[in-house]
Amino acid sequence: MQKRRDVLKLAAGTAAASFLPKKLYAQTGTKKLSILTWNIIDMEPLFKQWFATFQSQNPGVEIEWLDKKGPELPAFYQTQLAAGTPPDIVDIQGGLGLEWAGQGALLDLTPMLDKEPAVRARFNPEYLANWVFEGKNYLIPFYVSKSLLFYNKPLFKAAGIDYAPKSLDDILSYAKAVSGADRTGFLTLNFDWLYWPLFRMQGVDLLTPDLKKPTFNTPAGIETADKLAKATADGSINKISWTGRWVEPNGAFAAGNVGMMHAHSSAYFFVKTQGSWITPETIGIAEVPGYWSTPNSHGYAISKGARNPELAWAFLKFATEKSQAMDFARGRTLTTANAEVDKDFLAELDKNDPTAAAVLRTQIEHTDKLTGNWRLSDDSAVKNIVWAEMQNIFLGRRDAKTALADAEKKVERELRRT
Amino acid sequence: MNTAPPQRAGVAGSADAVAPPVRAADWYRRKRTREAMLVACFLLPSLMIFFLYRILPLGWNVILSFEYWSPLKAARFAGLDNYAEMFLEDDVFWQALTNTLIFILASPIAILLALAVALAVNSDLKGAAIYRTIIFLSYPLMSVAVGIVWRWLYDERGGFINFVLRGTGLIKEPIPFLQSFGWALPSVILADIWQVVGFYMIILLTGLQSIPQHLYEAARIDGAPASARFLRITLPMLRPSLFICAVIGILNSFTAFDLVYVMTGGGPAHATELLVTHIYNMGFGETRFDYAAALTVVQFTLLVILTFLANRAVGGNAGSVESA
Amino acid sequence: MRRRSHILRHLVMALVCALMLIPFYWVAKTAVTNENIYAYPPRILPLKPHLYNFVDVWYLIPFARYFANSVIVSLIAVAGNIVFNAAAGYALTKNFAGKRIVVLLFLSCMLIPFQATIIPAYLVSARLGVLNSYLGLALPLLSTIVCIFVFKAAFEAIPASLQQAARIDGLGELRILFRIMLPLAKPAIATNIILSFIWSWNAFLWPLIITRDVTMQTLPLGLARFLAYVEDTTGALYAFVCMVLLPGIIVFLMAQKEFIRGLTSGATKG
Amino acid sequence: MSTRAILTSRFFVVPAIAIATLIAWNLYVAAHAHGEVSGKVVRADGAPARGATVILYERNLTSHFLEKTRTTTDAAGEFRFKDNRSHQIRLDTIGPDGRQGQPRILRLWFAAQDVDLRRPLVVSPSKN
Repeated sequence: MQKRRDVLKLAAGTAAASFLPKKLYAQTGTKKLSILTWNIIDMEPLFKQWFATFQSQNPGVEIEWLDKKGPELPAFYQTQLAAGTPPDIVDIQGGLGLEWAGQGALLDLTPMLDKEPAVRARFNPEYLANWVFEGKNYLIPFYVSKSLLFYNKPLFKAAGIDYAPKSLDDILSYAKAVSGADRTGFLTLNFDWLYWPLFRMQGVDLLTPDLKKPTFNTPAGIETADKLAKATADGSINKISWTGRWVEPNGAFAAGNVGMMHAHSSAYFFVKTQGSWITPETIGIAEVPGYWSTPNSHGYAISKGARNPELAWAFLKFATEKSQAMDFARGRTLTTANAEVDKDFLAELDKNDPTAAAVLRTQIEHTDKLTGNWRLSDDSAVKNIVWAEMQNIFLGRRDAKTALADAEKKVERELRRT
Repeated sequence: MNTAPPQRAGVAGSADAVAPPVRAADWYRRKRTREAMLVACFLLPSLMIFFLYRILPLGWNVILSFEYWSPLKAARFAGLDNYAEMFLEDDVFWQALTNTLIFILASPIAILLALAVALAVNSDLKGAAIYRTIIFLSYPLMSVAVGIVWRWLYDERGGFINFVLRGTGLIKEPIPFLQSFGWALPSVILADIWQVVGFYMIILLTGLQSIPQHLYEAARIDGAPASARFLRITLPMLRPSLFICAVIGILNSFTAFDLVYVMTGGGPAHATELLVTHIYNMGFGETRFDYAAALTVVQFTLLVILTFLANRAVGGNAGSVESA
Repeated sequence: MRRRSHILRHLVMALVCALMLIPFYWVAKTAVTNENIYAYPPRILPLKPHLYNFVDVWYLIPFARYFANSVIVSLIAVAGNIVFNAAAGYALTKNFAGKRIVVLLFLSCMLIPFQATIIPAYLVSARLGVLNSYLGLALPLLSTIVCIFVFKAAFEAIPASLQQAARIDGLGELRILFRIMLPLAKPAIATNIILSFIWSWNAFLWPLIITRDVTMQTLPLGLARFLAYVEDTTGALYAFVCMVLLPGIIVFLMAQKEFIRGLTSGATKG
Repeated sequence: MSTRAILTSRFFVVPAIAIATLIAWNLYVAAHAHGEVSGKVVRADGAPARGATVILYERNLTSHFLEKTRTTTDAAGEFRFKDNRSHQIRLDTIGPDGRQGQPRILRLWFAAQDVDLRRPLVVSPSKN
């Protein structure tokens, strides 16, 4: 008896230890809109304000806002998809949006854009076209950026360079001139194809326009890869270019011993807070030779499983409207691809912070020269294949010829798979 | 035929006399069932949790590995396609497999180190508590932060390790630890050892302190030297703890996920890719959960085999087979 | 002789400790400065140290709320671990049919990486209705296999004669476990407290997936929120790390005394 | 276990000290969080700058400073803000002649901490 009572006691204790769940997510009478954003929790005050305004225009709407950081957002979104509770609106960076579109997770926004040409007309057409997959538009721009070249004027001066690189060879020879002791000449970000302009300016493209066949394994491609590998070996190019992601390259450039950095505009604001050497007089801003650049933008999408797609669309229209987009541009100092907003904001910024304005101006010019934005549903698989071989070449493990031939074979196989 | 009736008669006739032994057997049986019940009750909560959060997901992975599936597409039977792709076409898989094995095989170094520390700390050394605290201190750190710090320590230009090596004149040119194919994996392993050595130590300490002191006293009275006491008493009594450490070493090949992710992201060119990072990239990076599931199943099988071997290596008694 | 060997051992231990502490020093140093950690040459001593990074951390994330959530989840996890693991560990010291299978099951349960179980684990929690709750946060952590084996190892080292004596005295199994075995397995309890506390305290991916409300988030999620404001080379991040780490260290410092008690209770040492 | 043993055990003492410190700190904060920021503006030669504009910026979370409010100094060159809610602010000065002074960043121990600048702000720094 004693024992049985003990067991009972234990069981009761276990039950008591189990708190009941706080809240069950049941469907309620009010219309609910859930929004998942990518790492912009710092804009909380502005978002709260938007929500309040939107709610006053659409009474009875309840808004749930979720924000996750880059590496975790895909895991969270996929989990929600699997559970059948995807957030209505999701903010996606780069090519991932197309991948999810290919999986059937996102709603085709083309009919809405066709019905409301005024909304379509808000955006820079090239940035909008970034997220066209199989002829359908799945995302609209939220905030956009593309790569450019920053350089360290004092280091250039010390090396006797009057900056104006016209080609990759110029970049590499300048890099060599700057490098030495603890200095390196050139640094690039590499994630999301951000290194691709280096190839594109040499006339090398990844795929044929129909995206069916790889085109990078050419003499020009091999030569370019070879040059970059040699420059890395002799210390002109900082090795972090091929191994770092965001913090290391930017941190290294901010530390003041790297001549040039190829990165997108947001790098400027990070570098500025980190590097005490950076003033309007010391930091140089330039386009890459040939004006090639890789976009790294954020777009809004609506989940196909959204409970209230019309409401979600209404919110997207609201959030990309001039007044809201302007607030956002101001709050974060960035370009939105809303052409009117960007123009006005840059005019305003010219007065307050001319350097930042110069950086951002590059983001809305030469948008016809975007590269590295292939509309593939398996972009990340292709990216990983090519990147691994590129790392092999740049860091001197394999020679360019065999590595690119290998990469070509694997990319062909991957393109066949889907 | 002859003996049967009397026996039966005997039983029937002297029912009272034989009753106690029967009742005793019954009592034993009841006690056994009661004990079995108790064991079952004791195991139940843990088993429930593992069933829900480990076994069910494992089953999910096994099923998925034979299908084509993503969260929004209806599953289609894929046969062995995922496995065929893995073994025949996926170079990254083989690299990750090799790296995972190297990662696991490096754990005995850390365990030996931890054992040495645990023995030193468990002795009458003054200040042992301080040493113990310091050595354990790295374990509670968040792995993400550990990764960030070690990434800096290994940095080619501003990093502390290169700074010291160059300052003392040991090397002329800085070593790009995380940027080179040869150094990257050992560097990550070292950072990992730094973090888990305190964990091994605490497990071994728990084991050491559970050894009854009278065993040592008896041995000392018998005049056994320290080395013999270590080999005859400490080591055999530590077997369960050593086994736990071995299992932790095996587990470490995926609990080090954050560390690898932050320090190298699996690079350069998959030089530090582990199976677990590959699984994660495939699943959440490339939205190929079916393929990731196949990878999970292969990793699981591999680890089961390794655990079995580890059990053998430390004497085969650690948990599964023993008789009282 | 003995003295010299002691000095040698102290030297070795001091060296090991120094090596262990370098990254710590760097975390602490960066936390009180705003130096760029990629600057060369690295500055060994902090220049103009200050504590304002800690102030920033406090205001950049709802620190108090996250802290309270973390404490609650960790307390549930620690309590669950002690009770469930001790029970399971004790059961495993017994002989019963199917024990081998149970042990194999336990062992194999460990060998699946969490990253591969995110989706099914979420679906299970959704079915149980524990999404976005403290219980849901703690549930997968309520029992850990390593700790079960720690208990098992500790119980096995306790002389069987003690149990026998207790049984002859007519004590039930539950009482034997709680009155006889557990008090003698204090190191194992301490280990359980320390480890389960650390694991639940640092859990990152699971809370991230299972919580939706900001009000339910735990401290490590503050890290993600935090990195959105400041990048990870800044002093504030390291200040945050210090603030997250501190409770873990305090728990360890408080519980580790049990080791010493375990040590001294085991008869006199030479 | 006796009450005394519980009260003196570290499992009680450590949390108790932590809670006591917390309460004391919060009392202190409550008594000193009026958001008053006051100080003095002087010219390069050290004379009080009358009629100088002082602008208070609050740091928003992305390390940008946003203008919150502004005021003008009195005859003694003194100024006072009453509604700072932030824990990190920047003070800019514009002299009566329209020239900008060196901005100063103030990091406070808690939001809305009352501060009185010991070193005066200097408008139209001597470099011009």
